[in-house]
Amino acid sequence: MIDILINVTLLAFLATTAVAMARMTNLFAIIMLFGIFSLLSAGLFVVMDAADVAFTEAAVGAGISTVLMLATLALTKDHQEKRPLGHRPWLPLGVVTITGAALVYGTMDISSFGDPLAPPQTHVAPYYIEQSMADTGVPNMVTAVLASYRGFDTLGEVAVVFTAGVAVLILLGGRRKKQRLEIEEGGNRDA
Amino acid sequence: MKVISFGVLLFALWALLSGYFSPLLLSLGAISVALTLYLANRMNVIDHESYPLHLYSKFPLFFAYIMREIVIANIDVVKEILKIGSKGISPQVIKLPLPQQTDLGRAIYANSITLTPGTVTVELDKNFVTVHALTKEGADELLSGEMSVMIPDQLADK
Amino acid sequence: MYIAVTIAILVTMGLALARALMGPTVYDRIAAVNMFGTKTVLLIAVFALFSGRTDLLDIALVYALINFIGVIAVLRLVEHGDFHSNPESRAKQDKQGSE
Amino acid sequence: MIDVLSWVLLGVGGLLGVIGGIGIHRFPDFYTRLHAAGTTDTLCAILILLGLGFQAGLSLDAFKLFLIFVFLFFTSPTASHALANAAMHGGLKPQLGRENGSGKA
Amino acid sequence: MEFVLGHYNYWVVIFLMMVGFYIVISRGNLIKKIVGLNIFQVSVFILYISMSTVENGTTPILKEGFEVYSNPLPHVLILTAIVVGVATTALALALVVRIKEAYGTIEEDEIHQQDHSL
Amino acid sequence: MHNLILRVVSKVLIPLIILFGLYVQFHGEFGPGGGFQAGVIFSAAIILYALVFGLEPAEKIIPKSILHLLASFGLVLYAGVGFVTIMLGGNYLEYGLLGSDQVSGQLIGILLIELGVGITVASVMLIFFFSFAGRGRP
Repeated sequence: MIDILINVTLLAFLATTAVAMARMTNLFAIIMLFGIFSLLSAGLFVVMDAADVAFTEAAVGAGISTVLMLATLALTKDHQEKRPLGHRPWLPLGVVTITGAALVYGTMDISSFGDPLAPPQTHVAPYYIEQSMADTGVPNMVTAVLASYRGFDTLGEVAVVFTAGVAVLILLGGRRKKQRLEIEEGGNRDA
Repeated sequence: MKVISFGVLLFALWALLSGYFSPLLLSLGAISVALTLYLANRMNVIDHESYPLHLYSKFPLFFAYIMREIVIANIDVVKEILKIGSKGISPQVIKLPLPQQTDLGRAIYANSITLTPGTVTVELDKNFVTVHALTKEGADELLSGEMSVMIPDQLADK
Repeated sequence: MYIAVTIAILVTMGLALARALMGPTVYDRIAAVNMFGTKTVLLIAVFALFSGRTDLLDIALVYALINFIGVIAVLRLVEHGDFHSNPESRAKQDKQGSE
Repeated sequence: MIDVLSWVLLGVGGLLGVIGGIGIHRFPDFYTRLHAAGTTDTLCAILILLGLGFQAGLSLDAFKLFLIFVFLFFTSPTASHALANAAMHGGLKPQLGRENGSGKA
Repeated sequence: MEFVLGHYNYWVVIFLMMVGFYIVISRGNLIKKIVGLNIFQVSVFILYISMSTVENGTTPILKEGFEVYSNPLPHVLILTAIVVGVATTALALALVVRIKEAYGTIEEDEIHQQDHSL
Repeated sequence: MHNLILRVVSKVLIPLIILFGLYVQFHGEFGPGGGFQAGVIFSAAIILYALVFGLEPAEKIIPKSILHLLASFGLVLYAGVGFVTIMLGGNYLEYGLLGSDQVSGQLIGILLIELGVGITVASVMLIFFFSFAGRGRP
């Protein structure tokens, strides 16, 4: 009862925030709302029993993501989004509506929320839930699957994070060249 | 000395957070505390300001006092919010003298002002604190200087 | 009773969210975000005790912490416009440094 | 007995939260709203965490609740103050009442 | 009614996804596009976690007194996806910063204009 | 953020955050947590320090070269555990061989690779923050 209540309310909040973000043009406010959006989804993960995911989302989404976006805003110094002149909202809106309708049609075949007999619940999950303690001696099944059963996968993910770090260093690590930038900016005005 | 007592404090915190007392986790705890101490030292954040152990005797009394103040002041703010067809609140900006000797005392005073509903510290400098008050009564009470006396403030005897 | 408290917190969250969406100033939004965060911490704490999964309290703790850091980061950007200038710099201009 | 006390604390805390939420919509300008948001928040959090603490009993969970409380107790007024300070420096003027005691030091 | 209760979750997720998608395809500001991508990403996370939930289940951490646990596998996938997601977001933001430095703007159509005028 | 209150409060909070991050790191096996979360929380502590006390002092705590080294060290630690298990005659990342029996080996293996994950994630997050914040410095 209480979980359904929280669930529905948080989902409604999420939808409201998302629509507000789509409509706003002040980038600063959008980024702040994105912080709320992340925290809300973390709350939702708590209610849906995904403690570890909520943990990560709370730490990453509102903390690092927001700070990085704010830093980008500080560097680009564009606080207001410009609407393009020949803005036609109907074409994208149509595309989105059709895609959404197709996806909703797809949900007709998904088994309902929380169904213990749904296909995802009957494949490998029972093995993990029953055997992980005996196999690894770790009470937190998420850690057992993350580190032990799917260790290769996690190694790959860590490599991706590392690569992203290297790439950001290559892109932003050096000192920026002042003169060239000014020439470029002078050129913009002529264009 | 300061570092050791701080380390003991952190280790107690670890034990209470963890709730597992196996040798492996306790030794990991010791390593973690050591790493925290090392980093805190590098950051230069351990001093009498951040961990005012020398003021321990004054804190319980102060804590009780501030709790009482919070409750009393909250009732005022709630009344202000719920006043139907209110004749309008009259926010005030006032400047108070700061008798506290130490930065810690000043910070505690400023935070206590903020904690008691109806008043928010806006500006804090060496000798004065600027406060925004929701009502005239709240401002007058601060001007009487009653709270200022209660703040634990004492230069550390090094 | 848990349900009543949960509803109260959710209503407060909704009110704070409305303030965050409406503005009008940037500071209003930040204050609303801060309040929203505090309420979510309480929501998670209530849910943790209700469902008996007290390990969830760790998440509430992280939440409180990250919320604070987020607010400080936003304020820092509003005040200075960047993250690299010396935080003392403004203090000296206004002559209110606190040595 | 303890149960009743904890429910009362929880109830009052929740109510206080809602009133604070109403406050941020009824007050006229940013600074007054900050009073409603920042400060009723504190007592609301204290009451709810205390109520939950009574439910948890004397255990490690109660300690974690206490830690959350300490966190909020430190960070909440600090955030409020930093906000007010930033707003004042950003040039946002507070609306003042009829009798302003400014300059009275 | 039962059908709605069992599926409302997925529908809200699809709505969120489409909002993100709309922002990505209809707006020209690069930072806003990244925010849109992030909304899309988070909604996919919610979709996965919704599928992992089991009625009356709890967090998949063994504890006495609980018998039904939700499916840990999607949690693992999403847990790593979140961190990888922030890493890729950071990479995208770094590219935006470089684009701003090179073109002096982060509006897509202005960038296109400059490319054509060259 | 020159202000005094923020400084005093941050001084109290930062060591607590670091310790909490390490707690999350080492209790990933028992409660929610693990390397990914711990790395992010740990970096959040240093980001808070940078926000309150300035970027330059924060960069002095962990010098750039060490930070870059740590980012690769975490990944090498993870991959290295796999190679050690191969040396011991098993498959890649077969933790069971690290201890006297299957379960204790698993515990050691998981602890080590989580540590690797934590180190890499924490240093990469800090690299992100320092690169973004330090860009555009005069």
